[in-house]
Amino acid sequence: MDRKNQEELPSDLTKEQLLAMYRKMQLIRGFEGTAKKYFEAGEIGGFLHLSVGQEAVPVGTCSALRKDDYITSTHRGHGDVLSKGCEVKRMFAELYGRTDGYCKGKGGSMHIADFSQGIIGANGIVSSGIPIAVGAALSIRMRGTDQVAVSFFGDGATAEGSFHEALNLASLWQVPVIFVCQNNLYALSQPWSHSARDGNLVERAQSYHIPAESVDGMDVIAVYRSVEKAVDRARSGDGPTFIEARTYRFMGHYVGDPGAYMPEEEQEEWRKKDAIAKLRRQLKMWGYLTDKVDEQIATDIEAELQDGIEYARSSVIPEPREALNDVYVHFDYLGRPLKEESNHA
Amino acid sequence: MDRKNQEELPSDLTKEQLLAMYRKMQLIRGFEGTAKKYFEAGEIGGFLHLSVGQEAVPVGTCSALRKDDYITSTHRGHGDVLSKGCEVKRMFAELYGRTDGYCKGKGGSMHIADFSQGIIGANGIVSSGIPIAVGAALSIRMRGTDQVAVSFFGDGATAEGSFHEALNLASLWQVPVIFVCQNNLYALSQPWSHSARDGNLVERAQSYHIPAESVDGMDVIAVYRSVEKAVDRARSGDGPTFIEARTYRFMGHYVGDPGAYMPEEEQEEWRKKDAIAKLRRQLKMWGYLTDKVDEQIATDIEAELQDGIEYARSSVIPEPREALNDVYVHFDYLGRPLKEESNHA
Amino acid sequence: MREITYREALKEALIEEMKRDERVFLLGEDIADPFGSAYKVTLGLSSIFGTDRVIQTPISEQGFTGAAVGAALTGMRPVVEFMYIDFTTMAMEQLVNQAAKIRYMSGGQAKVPVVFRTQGGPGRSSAAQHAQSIEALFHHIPGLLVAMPSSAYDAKGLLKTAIRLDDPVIFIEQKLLYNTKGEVPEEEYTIPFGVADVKRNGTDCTVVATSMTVLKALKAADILAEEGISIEVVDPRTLFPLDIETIVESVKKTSRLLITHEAPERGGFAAEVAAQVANLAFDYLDAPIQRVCAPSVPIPFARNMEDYIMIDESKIADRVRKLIRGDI
Amino acid sequence: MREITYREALKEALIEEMKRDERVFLLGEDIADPFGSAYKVTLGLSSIFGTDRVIQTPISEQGFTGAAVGAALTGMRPVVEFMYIDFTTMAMEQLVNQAAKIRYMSGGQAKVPVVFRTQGGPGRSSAAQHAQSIEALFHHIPGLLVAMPSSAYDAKGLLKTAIRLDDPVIFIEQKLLYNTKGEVPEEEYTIPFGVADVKRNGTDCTVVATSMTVLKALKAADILAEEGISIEVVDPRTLFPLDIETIVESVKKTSRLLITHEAPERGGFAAEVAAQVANLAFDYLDAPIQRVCAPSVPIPFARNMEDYIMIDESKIADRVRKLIRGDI
Ligand SMILES: Cc1ncc(C[n+]2csc(CCOP(=O)(O)OP(=O)(O)O)c2C)c(N)n1
Ligand SMILES: Cc1ncc(C[n+]2csc(CCOP(=O)(O)OP(=O)(O)O)c2C)c(N)n1
Ligand SMILES: [Mg+2]
Ligand SMILES: [Mg+2]
Repeated sequence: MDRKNQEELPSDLTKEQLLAMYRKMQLIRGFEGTAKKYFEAGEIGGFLHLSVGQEAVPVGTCSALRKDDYITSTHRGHGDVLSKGCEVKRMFAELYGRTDGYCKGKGGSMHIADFSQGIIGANGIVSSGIPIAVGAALSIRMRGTDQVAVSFFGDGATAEGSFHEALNLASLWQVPVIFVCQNNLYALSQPWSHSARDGNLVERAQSYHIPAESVDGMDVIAVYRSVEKAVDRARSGDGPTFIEARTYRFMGHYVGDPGAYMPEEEQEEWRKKDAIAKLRRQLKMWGYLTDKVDEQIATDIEAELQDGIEYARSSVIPEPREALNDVYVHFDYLGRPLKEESNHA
Repeated sequence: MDRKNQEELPSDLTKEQLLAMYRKMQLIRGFEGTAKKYFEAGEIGGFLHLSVGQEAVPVGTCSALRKDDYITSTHRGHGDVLSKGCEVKRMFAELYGRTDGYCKGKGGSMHIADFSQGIIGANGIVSSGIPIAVGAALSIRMRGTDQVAVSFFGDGATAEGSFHEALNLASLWQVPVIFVCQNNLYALSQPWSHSARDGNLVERAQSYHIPAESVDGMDVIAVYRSVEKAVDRARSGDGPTFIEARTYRFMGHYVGDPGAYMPEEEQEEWRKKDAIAKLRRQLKMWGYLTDKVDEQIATDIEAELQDGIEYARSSVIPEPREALNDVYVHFDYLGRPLKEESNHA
Repeated sequence: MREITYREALKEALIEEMKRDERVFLLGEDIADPFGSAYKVTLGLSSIFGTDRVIQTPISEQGFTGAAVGAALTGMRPVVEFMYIDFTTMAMEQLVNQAAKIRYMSGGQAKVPVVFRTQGGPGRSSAAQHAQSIEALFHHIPGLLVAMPSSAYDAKGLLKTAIRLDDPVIFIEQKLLYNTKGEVPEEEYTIPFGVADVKRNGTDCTVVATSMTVLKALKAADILAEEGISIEVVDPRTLFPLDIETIVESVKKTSRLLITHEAPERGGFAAEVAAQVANLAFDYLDAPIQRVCAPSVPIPFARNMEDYIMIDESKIADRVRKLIRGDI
Repeated sequence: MREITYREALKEALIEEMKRDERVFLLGEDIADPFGSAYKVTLGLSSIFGTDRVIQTPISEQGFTGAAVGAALTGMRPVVEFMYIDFTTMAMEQLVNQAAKIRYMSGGQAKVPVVFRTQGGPGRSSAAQHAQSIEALFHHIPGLLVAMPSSAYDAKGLLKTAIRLDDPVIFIEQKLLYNTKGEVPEEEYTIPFGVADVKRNGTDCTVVATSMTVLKALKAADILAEEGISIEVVDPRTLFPLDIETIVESVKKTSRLLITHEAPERGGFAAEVAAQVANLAFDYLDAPIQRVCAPSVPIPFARNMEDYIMIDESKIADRVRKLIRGDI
């Protein structure tokens, strides 16, 4: 990742693609800032895990994916699902617990899913999306399509047995799954060195005979290229890939956590690597972005976010009784058949 | 492990030690043959997983341990617990479900434990003894003794998340635990290649920064030396070690399984490597064993086994009601305090 | 009608459903030939359908359960085998937090059509970690369905239904039932979830029994019949959905209720039945509600101790007699 | 007497027991300072006792649960924290097959003195994977003890006892209770397991409540008192061992029983209480046994939906009124 390379005009990405990435990163950051604001104002409840600082990872990743590819995400999933195609307004509606939310207000921030776009679920349980993505990849292979499945997860998740089992199965089955570890150096309050001694994830993944690399997670283009290669491999039937994207969480674990355990200097240092600022610099250097366009993007995003909030606020509040629905396909929550014929046919 | 080395008279092991190893391996094989006989005769119930072929691993390992060291074992644990100090007669009594069995007939073959000798349990659940051993090692460190904890487990167990978590914790905590994987090339009916693709356990363990090596599990001296080194490291506070002992199960998964999935040639090949035959050859070559002594050993063992069976047969059959005891220390199974004072003091 | 074993009935269900719907596939440890699974239910299937549809997994319960969930979410219909119900605890997170809840958390978007087959129960000196009856753990979790067939006929019909349902099903077999035989028609059939089967009509006491204890209850019924006591044996077949109406109707007729299962009494399924009846049929009850369940202890190894805690016909018959004599 | 919070009470218990017995140590995710655990119960403890006794673990529930069992078997007395009860499912194998059964399987040789602290319950829009009440899963498992304190006083006294017991304890706190205050003496005390506390005396109906619902039942009692209805609120404090005598005594006096908890109704702890009373106090009951529990659905995110399924005083009061009117 030498400096020169980074400054060179990419030949594999068009201006439109690069601007779309830039816009998406800005959108995610804006989304989370706005969510934080209304969370602190008491309009949004539950937990809010922000991915501010990490935007390059999901944006770079999903820029290499098709709509029919799958992703699984985590508690810190706003960036992942926005990158894969979620709309701001329906996300806000979900955070507001409204009927127009992706999950009709039943899921909230940690459980956003949009099956129509291959977003098969964020997850409140650390690491549990990983084997699910392997299963999606198995399903792809069995159905004979050329989709791929991507699993996003954090550094902390790599200490879970589920991570290990998932990598091992993917390696054995050689299914089209891409493991994208967003190593933001913290698992809640615990630094990476508490999750693994001298943790080298590339080595770990390679011990399963899975091709692996570590990329600069603060460089959206680097992430894109790494995932692009993995996608090619997966689509051509060459099995799984592991990618560690080194990144940083600019905030505490969730809104409300001051992050007292993150050294000031470390924070400073990483803020200097901000992926959005970096891409802005590059785009300007390459003549792809003027101040005016940049401002326009900011304005557009601001409008989109404000519209989103309005949309959420005015979305119908679910009937409380709605809590009882959607437990089963065929039965109500008390086990009474929902349709006569559906029970066994 | 070149041939020459193997033939050289070991300077680190006395004749007595070597004969003790030989005797123990014979004892284990005899024990299991006898157990099989009475199992097939219907005197012993439950499951019987024989370790015939693998004797060098536990014997080599436990020869490097002290009585106050800990082991955890598996469903295939007869060899492990006999090596650590269990007596034949009380083992048979357990297999017969009698009062004098190590577990008073409540555990059976898969759950033999003798806390007085650091045998903190065989285990019917694949891989679950591994983190338990790490906890024993943590306890050693906290109590400030120089004991070590050894976890025996199979190749199949390495596919479980629990294995991964245990190695990771041991590496982080640098506790005195030794992981001894008895890689007998099968996990029930599945060959090692079904548990891990191109599985290289040394590499896997090293990815946790745990010193690791693979030894010939059909060579008791090699196993002993490897464990001895690991024990030294552990006792001097240098943390965990991983040892893969390559071995083979001469029989099916349990008594009753014909092992149809094990290729004949493979079986043949491994039988030629029989550790007991090998050590006998060596002992004779070194002048440590005469045919007469060898016969004497066989006779003694036969007698010990027969006595053990008699002991088991004549041991008191537990009262059926005894099934209700030993659930809690402080309460009976219905929750009634067993002693007034014990509940909260 | 022809008689086949419970094992054969299950295998037929798998074969028929795999033939009917190519999205159905099997996943589990040691399920392929020549071993063909611990209790031989899947023996022969990999030879028919190939190892692409009878997928052997390493010992990774968490991993393959998650993989089954992922496959189910994306258009496949996995049928997973846990060799022993005791091992489901390894995958409890995926079962409880994922399989059971994804549909709800996604606001009804997702379907999770996966069947988790497993077997439990004592009776073979398998000891504490290979003989549990922990159906209550699944029964308590919103989002899961739980089936426990007691006969070959029910096993086949319920398994076929389980595979066709779009909800996650915990399908619990019993190790001692595999060799039991029963009438199973040649023609295709399915059995709806949530419909109890009155295995025997009676008038003096309702006995709700599950899985293995249905057989014991039927034996008890024979014994009691000779004494002039007539019990009605109700097999709910699915613990959830539960056909409480059939149970309540029966209690209204008999005025007495005994519930029996192999699982430990404390917090078991019988408690739920008792609680529902103590609410819904309170005025019809003439006697205290009885449970004949295993004592709440782990399963001991020795056969005589294991026998002691197992449910048999005499335990059921004794309690019924007492109940009828008013001797409780 | 001084008043302190439930959180402070728990922390005092930990401090006192760690001072009293150096074998006691803490193990869990993010429990050390400065973070001091998700609900701040352990805040400050690593500064007092050092990170050798307040051991932070990576996110490895299976691993550290197994490690705690291993440490307990070899002379230490770990107190484990699961950040959310939902995450215990990750370690269910170690809890159910190991911690609960090793003593039994070893024929009584082993002791497993380990406390698994965790917290559960809805009320903070934490959604389906961070707000469950799955105490029934542990309550059903022979070999485990289960405590659920509802007050600061009980929290401290029960936790101290839990740490001293040689049996594995699942100790379940409630996220909304941490900030509640109650009287706690300065002097040391412990509370025995298996002794219910009658939190309020009454004559018309017995209300058995656990954890958070004890507070709701007490509020309901106030409301009902104004209407001339007197309820007795019994808090078992430990689900197992269960002080069924106190409950039965109460029912004999009031002739009516309602059980309430935050967990889903189907197969919950209330069913066990109902089943026991429907057997032991059948002749004393004047009305059907009632359960006021959460409907058996996952916990929804939106506050209004979450509120809808939560237990509050009016749900309890309404049901008591109906029960007394004979309107069930
Ligand atoms: C199984 C499980 N254990 C613990 C938690 C609590 N928890 C939520 S997020 C988190 C840290 C996760 O760290 P990492 O995987 O690095 O993701 P990040 O938060 O950094 O995005 C923890 C411990 C959880 N949700 N699930
Ligand atoms: C968690 C769990 N899954 C599955 C099993 C069933 N089972 C018992 S032994 C075994 C194979 C174990 O293989 P390995 O670890 O190599 O040990 P070996 O039998 O070869 O000694 C299996 C699958 C089990 N006991 N526990
Ligand atoms: Mg992280
Ligand atoms: Mg093996």
